[in-house]
Amino acid sequence: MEQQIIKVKNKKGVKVIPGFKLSFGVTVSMLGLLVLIPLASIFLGAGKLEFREFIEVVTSRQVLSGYAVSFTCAFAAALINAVFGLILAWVLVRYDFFGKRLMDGLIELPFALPTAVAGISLTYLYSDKGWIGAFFDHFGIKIAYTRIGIMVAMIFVGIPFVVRSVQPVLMKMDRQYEEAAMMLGAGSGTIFFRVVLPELFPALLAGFGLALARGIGEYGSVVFIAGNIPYQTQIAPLLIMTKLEQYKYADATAIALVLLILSFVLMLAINSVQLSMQKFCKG
Amino acid sequence: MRKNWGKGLIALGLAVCVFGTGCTYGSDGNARDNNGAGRELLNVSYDPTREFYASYNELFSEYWREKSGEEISVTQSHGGSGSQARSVIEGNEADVVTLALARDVMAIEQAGLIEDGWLAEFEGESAPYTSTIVFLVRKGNEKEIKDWDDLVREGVGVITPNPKTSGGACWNFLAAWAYWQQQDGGDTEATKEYMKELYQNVLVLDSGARGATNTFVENGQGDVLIAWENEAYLSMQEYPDQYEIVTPSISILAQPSVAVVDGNAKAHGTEELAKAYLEYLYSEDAQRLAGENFYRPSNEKILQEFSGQFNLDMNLTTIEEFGGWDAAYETFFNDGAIFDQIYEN
Amino acid sequence: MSKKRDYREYTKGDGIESIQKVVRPPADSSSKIVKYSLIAVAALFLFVMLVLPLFVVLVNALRDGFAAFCDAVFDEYTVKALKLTLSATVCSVAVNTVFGVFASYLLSKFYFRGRQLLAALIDLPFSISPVIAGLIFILTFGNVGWMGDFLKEHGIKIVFAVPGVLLATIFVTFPFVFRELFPVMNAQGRDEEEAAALMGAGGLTVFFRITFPHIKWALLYGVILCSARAMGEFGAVSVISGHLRGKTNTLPLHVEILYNEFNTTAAFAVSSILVFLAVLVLIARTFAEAKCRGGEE
Amino acid sequence: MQGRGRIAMYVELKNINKTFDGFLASNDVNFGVEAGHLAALLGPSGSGKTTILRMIAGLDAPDSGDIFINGERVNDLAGSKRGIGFVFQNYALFRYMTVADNIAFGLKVKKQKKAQIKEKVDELLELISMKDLGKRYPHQLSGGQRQRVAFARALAPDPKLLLLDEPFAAIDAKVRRELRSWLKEMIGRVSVTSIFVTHDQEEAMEVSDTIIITNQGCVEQIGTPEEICFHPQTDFVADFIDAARFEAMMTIR
Repeated sequence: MEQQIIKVKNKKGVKVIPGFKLSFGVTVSMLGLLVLIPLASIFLGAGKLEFREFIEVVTSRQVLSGYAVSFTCAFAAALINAVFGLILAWVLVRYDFFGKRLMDGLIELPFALPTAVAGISLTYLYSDKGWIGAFFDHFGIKIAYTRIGIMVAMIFVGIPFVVRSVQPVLMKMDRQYEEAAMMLGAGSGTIFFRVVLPELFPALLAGFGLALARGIGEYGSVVFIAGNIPYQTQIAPLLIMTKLEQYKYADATAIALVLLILSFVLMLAINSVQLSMQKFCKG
Repeated sequence: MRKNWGKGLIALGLAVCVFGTGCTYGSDGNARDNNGAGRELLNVSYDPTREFYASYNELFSEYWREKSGEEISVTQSHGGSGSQARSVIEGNEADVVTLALARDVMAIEQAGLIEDGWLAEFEGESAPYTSTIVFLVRKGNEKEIKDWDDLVREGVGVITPNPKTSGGACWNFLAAWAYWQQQDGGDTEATKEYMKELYQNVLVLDSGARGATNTFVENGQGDVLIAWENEAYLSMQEYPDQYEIVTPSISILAQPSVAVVDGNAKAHGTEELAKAYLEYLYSEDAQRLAGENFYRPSNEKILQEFSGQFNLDMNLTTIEEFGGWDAAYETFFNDGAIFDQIYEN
Repeated sequence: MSKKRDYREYTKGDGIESIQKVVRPPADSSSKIVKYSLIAVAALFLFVMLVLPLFVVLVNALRDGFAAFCDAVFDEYTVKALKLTLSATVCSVAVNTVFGVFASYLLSKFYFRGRQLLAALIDLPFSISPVIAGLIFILTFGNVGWMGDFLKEHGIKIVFAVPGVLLATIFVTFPFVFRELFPVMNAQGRDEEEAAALMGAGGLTVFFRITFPHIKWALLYGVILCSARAMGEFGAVSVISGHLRGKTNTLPLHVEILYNEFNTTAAFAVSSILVFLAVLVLIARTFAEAKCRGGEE
Repeated sequence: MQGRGRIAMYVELKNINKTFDGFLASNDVNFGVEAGHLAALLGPSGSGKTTILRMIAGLDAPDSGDIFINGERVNDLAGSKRGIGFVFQNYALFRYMTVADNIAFGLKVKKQKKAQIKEKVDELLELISMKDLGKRYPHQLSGGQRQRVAFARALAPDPKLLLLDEPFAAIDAKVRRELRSWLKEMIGRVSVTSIFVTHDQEEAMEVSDTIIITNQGCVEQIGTPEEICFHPQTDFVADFIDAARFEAMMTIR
């Protein structure tokens, strides 16, 4: 036990394991060249605006509503993905059944399908004339061209993130906990929520965060299924395109910058929650 | 232990193999860039013109071969008009641009790549072919849509793209505006009210013309699609007997503009070629080709050949009546301008 | 203390074997109900969210008959686009594998200041809208970008050329391999590496003999995710490619162009190539998995 | 106690200080271990004993102070060059190698001849009485067996100093007792200077020649089990050591 505690605290000290300099060099230079230098351009671009102009652009009513739509829909979609992604991962890891391999293989497909094609196909399915949309239309629920539609597209692009985050952890998870809990007379619901879920939570959170970030940034598939009506179904990335169409690079990068910062803060928060939970679990 | 090693190596080897093949593919692709000895022309155009320019490029290459003996190749690029113009500004080295509206060419001009006076360089304000805005309705026209007034009736669902993301859709907006301006004798406020009603009937405001068509055609949304004439014909062609074209009493003359991108053409040494490429668009053969691709030829004689296809009696206003693109964009589509006001509560 | 030991009893490190151990007959009928209803929910969700859209793609691709489908698929420009897509995929997989391995090794085996920040920075491309991802390269290397003049002087073309397409693809898939490798390496801890290093093993030995066997599955998954995503990338590439037909058009862009010129069937036919490619990759994975497991027993 | 200073120490720590994020893990630690002795670092959890062990091994570096092994200052010497065998708390067996490969690893990286390696591995397998289990993987072994493999692996390159971090912590009580005497016997047989970390006083008393008691990063007392037991020098030691229990134990011994 003692060693565990000290290991966590051991933040400096000699590097016994070889390869620190090499891997540090490779990591930082690749990250810098491929990600950070290009990203700096956003700051340069947005920096062309005066501060007052910047604030004006990023807080105009349309833009604010754009953030709101993107964020709420992405949040709801990520939540739904978290639930179903967890079930999917659970089913794939814990049960054996016919077609399991196929199911497992399907998970990555949303990545491979170009987002535009995904958007067109989803709209086809979920419009009130489509196969699924018509069914819901009976109950007076419209899916395509509403915020629900945006959510559907975001769920589509986010599924792999949750499943693939939870799956490896679930695979490695020790069944002894569950068995121990079962011995103590806990019901399967209790076991799941009190024993299994806390163990999976960091991974689930990571998947949720990735799906959320992806949803906030998603453009290609959402534009087709969203009605794009201002103040109702206009997502923030669409507003960036609007600005670009007016050749307002600085405005576009300003909105992009705000989105970026939002997502980054989100990721950072999720990362640190995840890390601290890992510490807790190990200690 | 050894076995595990082997498996790792298999995985790595697989990756290397894939990488290797990919590289040969890649270099192969690059090598193709320079097949054909002659010069190369890059035509940056907008979306539904591919078929037209694919045929036209053959036509022109032949003409050029006969004229100068040089074998040339033309590369095409298609996308949204605005984003295509942007790509040229940002460094896409187009020799010529053939875009949906003069404003996009102006933006390139402002970036210093096109010389002043391009608008007068070719006939008809450098628009070798034109189009207009029409209505596409479902077969039978159950809602009896005949003119712009019918679009603001209650219960009529309208599909049109967003003029702020689709340059082509600016024409749609302006056509409607022209109609009510004339109806109300130029009362801006009243026209604005009508426009507001019109956009309240808009069910889906797609980001591009194609998306709007898809929404209307494939997904069965709305009763009427406000569309470019040539695109309406393309839909009719793809779905025969399902749709009808309705021509409103007043519409606008949509003038897709062409221009030589002087900056790039000079650097590539293709100036005269680029000029000849665009000039030849006005030849009778090319004009006929435009007509066959549902664009209205600017040559009156050829236009008449297509009188069976196009309604030539429409009252067409032009962008000039809005004071040109700069003024029109400022008034209608800029942030906080009339289009935005329509959606303010 | 027992926690530690049990962990090792039940896993062999990569978790693949443990699936088999973990799957066991359910204890009673109520858990059977739970099992089948969960499977049903998962299957239904997948069917509605994933299978049906794919089905739509295929139905539309074959709408005008098989001949039209073949015409679209074997079109000269489709083939060129396919080649570009494949090379972009391979390129990004290669770059991201190298990066992912080094970065996850760095972040899981060493403690240093700024470790968390670095991890968050690596994840950054995930949280960037693909449109912005394309835009940043334009703003860096394009005519309007701050490196534009320099590149122009030296006659280097990056944006609206193949390098731009490759860069954008690498960017959007950047964290994938890292994301898969890092948790596994982190969970594995540093003991084994420390033990090996104490015995005097060098970097290569430590990595290939000790670390690599633990991560090979994760690496495979990472490569698959990365290639799937690279093949399908649309937004970023669309901004940066310039849509030059036969030169910088990737398959997804080709799909868009076909679609935009009212060639719906062809567009879906070309999309189905992407679906097919994805399926191919997944079959390769299953095959590799089965083969390796066979060898291990 | 006083007399020990004159005898040559194999391992010596002088004025060692070490902090982690403001947490004082070692506070002016001084002690030495004679060649051939088996020393125990005994203390409650968090008293800094593992840190000391890791610093001797070169896995951590002290903030200040000197570490001597065989009279040579090793502060700047890489862990792998210090001639140390280390048994990790969780053994850190290479999960993807067989038992034999695990034991052979240290010899392989030293580029020894194959025949030589095989001979040594067989010898060590014999020593830990696991001759037939060389082909097994760590996950196929019991806790006690793993412990013995870890021990053999650490001994394979003929270290001059063996460090063991809580060697019995992950083993259940019954096996632990057996292993304890086994380990003492083994270390005696190969006569290697050894230091092991434990929080279990019984273990320390039974196995070691010398006990170093640590508390809150400080060394409280150094001495033979008897000295520690019957002549505690600080309140903490007196409190920490359950003398009555050891009286009984010592008599048995």
